[in-house]
Amino acid sequence: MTKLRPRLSLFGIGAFALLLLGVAPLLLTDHWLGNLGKYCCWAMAAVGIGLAWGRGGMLVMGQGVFFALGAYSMAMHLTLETAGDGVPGFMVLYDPLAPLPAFWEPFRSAAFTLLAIVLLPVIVAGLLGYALFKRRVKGAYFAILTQALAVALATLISSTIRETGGDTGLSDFKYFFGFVLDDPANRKLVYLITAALLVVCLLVVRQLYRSRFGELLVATRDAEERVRFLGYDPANVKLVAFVGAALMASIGGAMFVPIVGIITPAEIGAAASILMIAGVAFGGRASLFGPALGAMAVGWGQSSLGSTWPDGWTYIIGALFIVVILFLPNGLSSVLARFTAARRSPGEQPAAATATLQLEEAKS
Amino acid sequence: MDALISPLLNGSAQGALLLLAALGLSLTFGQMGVINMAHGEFLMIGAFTAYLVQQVIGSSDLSIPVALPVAFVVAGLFGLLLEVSIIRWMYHRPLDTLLVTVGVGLILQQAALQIFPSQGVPVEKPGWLNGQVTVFGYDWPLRQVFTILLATVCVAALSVWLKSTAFGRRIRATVQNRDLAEVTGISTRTVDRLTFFVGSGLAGIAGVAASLIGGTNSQMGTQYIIPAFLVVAAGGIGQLKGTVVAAWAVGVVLSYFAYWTTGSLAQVLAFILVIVFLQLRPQGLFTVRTRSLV
Amino acid sequence: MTDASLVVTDLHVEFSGFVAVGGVSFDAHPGEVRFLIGPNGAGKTTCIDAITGLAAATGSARLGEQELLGRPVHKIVRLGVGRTFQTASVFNELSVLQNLDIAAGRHRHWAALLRTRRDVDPSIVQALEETGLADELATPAGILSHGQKQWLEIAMLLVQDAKVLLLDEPVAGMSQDERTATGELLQRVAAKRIVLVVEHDMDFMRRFATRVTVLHQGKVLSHGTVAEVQADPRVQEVYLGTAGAATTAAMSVVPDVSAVGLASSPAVSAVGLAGSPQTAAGTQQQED
Amino acid sequence: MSTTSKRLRTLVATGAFATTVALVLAGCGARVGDDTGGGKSSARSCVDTSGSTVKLGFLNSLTGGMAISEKTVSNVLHMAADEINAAGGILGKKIQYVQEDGATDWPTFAEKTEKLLTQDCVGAIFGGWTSSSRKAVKPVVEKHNGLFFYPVQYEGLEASPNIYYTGATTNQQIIPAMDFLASKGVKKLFLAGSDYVFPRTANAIIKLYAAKLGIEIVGEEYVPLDKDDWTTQVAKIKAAKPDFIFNTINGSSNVGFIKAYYDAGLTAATTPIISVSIAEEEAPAMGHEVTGHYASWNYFQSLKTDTNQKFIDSWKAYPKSSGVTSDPMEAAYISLYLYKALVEAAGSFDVDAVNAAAKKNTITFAAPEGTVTLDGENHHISKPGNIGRINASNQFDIVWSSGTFIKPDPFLKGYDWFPANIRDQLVKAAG
Repeated sequence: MTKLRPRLSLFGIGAFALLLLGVAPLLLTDHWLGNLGKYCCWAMAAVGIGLAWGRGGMLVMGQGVFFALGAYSMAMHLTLETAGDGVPGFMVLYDPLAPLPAFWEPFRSAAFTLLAIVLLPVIVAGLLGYALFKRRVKGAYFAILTQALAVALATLISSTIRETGGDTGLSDFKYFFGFVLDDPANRKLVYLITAALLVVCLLVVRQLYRSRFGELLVATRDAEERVRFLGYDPANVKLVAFVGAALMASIGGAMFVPIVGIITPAEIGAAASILMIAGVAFGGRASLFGPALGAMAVGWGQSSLGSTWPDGWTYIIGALFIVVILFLPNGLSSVLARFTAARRSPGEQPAAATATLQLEEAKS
Repeated sequence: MDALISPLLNGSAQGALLLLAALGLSLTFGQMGVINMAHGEFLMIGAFTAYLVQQVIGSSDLSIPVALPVAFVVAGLFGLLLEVSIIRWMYHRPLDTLLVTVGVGLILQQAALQIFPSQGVPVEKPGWLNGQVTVFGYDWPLRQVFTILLATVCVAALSVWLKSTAFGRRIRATVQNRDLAEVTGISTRTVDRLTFFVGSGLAGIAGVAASLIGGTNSQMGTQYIIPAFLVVAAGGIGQLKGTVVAAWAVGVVLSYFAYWTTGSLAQVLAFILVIVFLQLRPQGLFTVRTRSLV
Repeated sequence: MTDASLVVTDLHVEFSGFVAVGGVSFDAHPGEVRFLIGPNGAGKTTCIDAITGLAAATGSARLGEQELLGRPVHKIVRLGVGRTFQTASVFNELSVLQNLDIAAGRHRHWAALLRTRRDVDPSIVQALEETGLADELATPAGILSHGQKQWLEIAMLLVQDAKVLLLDEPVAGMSQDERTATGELLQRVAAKRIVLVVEHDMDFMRRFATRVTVLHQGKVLSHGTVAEVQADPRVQEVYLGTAGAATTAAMSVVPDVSAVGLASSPAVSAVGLAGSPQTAAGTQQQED
Repeated sequence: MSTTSKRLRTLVATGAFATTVALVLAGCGARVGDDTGGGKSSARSCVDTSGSTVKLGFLNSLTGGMAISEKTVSNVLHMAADEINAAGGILGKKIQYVQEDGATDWPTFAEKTEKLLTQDCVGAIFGGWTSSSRKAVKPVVEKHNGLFFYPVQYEGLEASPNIYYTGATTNQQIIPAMDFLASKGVKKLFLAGSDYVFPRTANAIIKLYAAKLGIEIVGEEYVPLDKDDWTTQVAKIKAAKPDFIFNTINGSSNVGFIKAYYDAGLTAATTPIISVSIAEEEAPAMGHEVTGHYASWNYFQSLKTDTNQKFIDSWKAYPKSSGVTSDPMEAAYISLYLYKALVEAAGSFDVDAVNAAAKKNTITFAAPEGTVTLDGENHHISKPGNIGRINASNQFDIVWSSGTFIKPDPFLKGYDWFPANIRDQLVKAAG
């Protein structure tokens, strides 16, 4: 599992890129291309979750927070671009005379917005991660705290209607950095950027997984104390993965806005954050492609099955959690891996299966 | 005066409900390390049980006292079913129990939406809870006093059960050293099942209390689960008195914030406060000494 | 490799009122295989915990000019103090090479972490040869034999270039041949480094120890060469007077705080709902 | 091997980059200021009415929090479709409906709207409940030049050539409620609402009108939509001693509000509530009898008209019936018939033709609430303002009525107390 056959994974990414960037735009209707773009956004967040959770052991249940940082940064810029010099329409409703809130002002600048999409999650995840990891908050505590943060942020946005659009969210964007969003050619362009970014995310985590850092991260996940006794500060190792995950979620969120055309607190709250996890668990948390493909599958299921059988879809998602976590903790990709491993060396059990770590118990 | 007293009293009642919701979690999470995200849905089951009991009995004066033990058993049985079918395979992967139970919660919500009228069902307050008592000039609703009493009784019963009964001792022995407990003849399987039954049953009782405060519908559990977990975490894992103090503090702080700011902002501020508190004291209010968290 | 000595002076460790180590002093120098022995609950492992920053302690533990107490674990490691654990703790999912590579990594520049490993570090090759694991380079550490895991741990200490090796029961569970090999390995290693071994195995101690310190109930009972210690009547009383305590140590009524875990120490378990997070922590590793 | 992988990596990266750049350059669409490019002109309807059926889309939340309210609306739409089909369909074509789940998620509403318009090629879409869902749908129907029929009372201040509103706008529900309060001699009013766009906007309008009517607003409280606990806020209400409470709370939070209200010892006799979201369906689900409180709606089940009786009877006989009828249900029922009337007046399912037919201001429908007339300019319908008081059987006794049908005025142009500069800005913002 940890040994990625280098060329195979690279061919995989190449094929994936070809499908997303070459084949999909030719075959899919505008509607489904837009949907695919949306799944790509979730997939980016999912790739990050794979990094933090699958490889780093941090169950990040609040990726909605970082998704929101990117999404709202982008949405504020696009809203201002649409509003021109004036104050956005929805603000007029509550206080027609008040000026634009101060924190909106810098988002008029495209450069600032792009910078914010990258830097905000890095800063927030950096501070948060530093605080939590240095205090050795992990496991369920970490999961619940991050989820609570997502809930708190969603509630905060819902309750600040004039400043953020509240529960209704921000929508009705006309332009995307100077391009008219209604134009199908431009929508295709936005899709291509999104798909390309997803491919870049995959290339980045591929390199991370193959690098010494990737090995160190897995080591930290499996035996944090042991890593400490090798002279590393596990907090720093985890911090890098956490920040990376946050950054990917933020970029996914940022692209979600022009693709879907709306961002609301519901997209970043508890349920949305959990749905992101669902895809990762389904695909295989620790594998390279699992999180992305899993997230895309869940997104597709929501669009198609959620349409034809809405009641059933909720049951399916629920059952997915139970069955996958119970029987396939490493997701569908582990079935594939087991299958190929069995073909290569019948009888030899994979190391992962026999390995039981005793480390925490053996700490003293 | 009113501005000072009423949030204190209202907040205490809010805290009591939070405590009821958190008690079962404190047991299953604190004692067994299982993170049951379907706990909110067990609470919902308790509330729907209160409704069904009311339909059968008719009089709300009588139905609520009857519903309390019934809801305890019904929610407890659901918990037992969950333990026997799923959780028992997962004791060595607590983080994964979190995700599995998220799935269970989703299924229970959707089932409730389809079984019961979608806009929810009415649960009526017993007549003997109408009225107020005047405390420092504030008319304190009896219903709130009832919630506090109910929480007090549950805490007392739980702590007596854990400390003074043979079964409680077995639970504590199992928690402290599972292998040793097994060697000394304790059936840890039975202990696990019973602990889960009681923990889930407590959610059922919380559900009855919640049905007197808000709507009884498929979504009701979702608003309790995260605050309840925060309370358990802030109180210190497996710490009954910590859970009590944390729940009360969160309720009161929430109420003061809500009184002085807005309901929405209060939610946010209370969350942030708990998160900051856990940052400063990750082991919670009271705790056994440990070097790292779960 | 190092001239500095490890000097421990008046070490005190207390857990919620229970004195686990009460004023222990000893020293260890390069070139000797130093043993720390004593019955269960004597405070041996706790001493190591204190030196490596795992348990809070008062007193002093100096490596050369550097005070170790009060520093965080990873900083102490960076000063050159390495340790192993009673239960072999290697990264089961990673190969032997990956394990060693991580151990060798702390001297690298952070940017190097982001690159893929292209060759095997010379120090790793050396450590592999020294510990006889050269053939297991690509084996996942999880499927190594118990003894091999212990050697891998020692190899990890070698590549991390530890000046002080604190080994906690390194031969527990090993066959006689493996014990001998381990002992010889330690003797070789000790030529340039400080080696401090915590052991129960008297035979192993007799064969390989240069100097021994005997702990009993958190205090130093005796120290000297093997012969001197064996001749000490107090040591005989502790070990023989209690009817072969070494073999029945597991049944000892004195709680071995460090082994069972803090939470179950009597002072703590009386508290409230008395949850011990120990169970949860112990079961936290995932199966995969 | 490592050099191979490096080369491969470079190759893939370059390839991806090149593809992107190429497509960016080739596919560059319209930019700001290109009025000719993209947009509506390119959206061609794919509605196929050549057969014997016409496809219509129903978009309601069947899962998630709003399923509580929207499931009934979905069912009543099904009933209306069955009725119309039984009577021969629209322009002789049977309705074939596509039901979609909005899942209480506004982006999903947007996605499904696009799906219905571009994949299913429906003639029109019916549904939505929250203002947020409508605001999510709006840009999409406008972009694809589709039609959306919205059946719930809302906060007004909106207009779109592609949306028809069959629920009340502010001057048909909020303003009648305020007139009623003034007629009762109310001097002190407390505003309690859920924290989202409708209550916030409604209360902004209420405050403006209250100033004109000489009613003092003694407090204003909001609680998040998904929170039920109102105890603290009710304590504040009690302390403020209002004559009346104006309730814009939505959904299950209403139950929490009512329970806290009675817990605190407030009663309909001393501090009555007037609601704009509690109807026949919600009243019995409060867990406390709510006799004596008021609601402002256009339709009540208790309205004594023949069309209403017929509506109630058909609904009660309908398999998926909930037993009672309510204003949003009736407005949903109207919406489908209104569409039928529009199409038949236009003689075509074409959106522009339908809008042109609307412009004639002659479209009417004999609705259960009375005969409503469509305003072709703002796409709202005329409605009677009614105030009902809840009786012991959870039905509403009508205690006040506007008498005439109130013409829809979403931007409150006919009300001088509404500041003209705000209106101008809002009209401008609404486009």
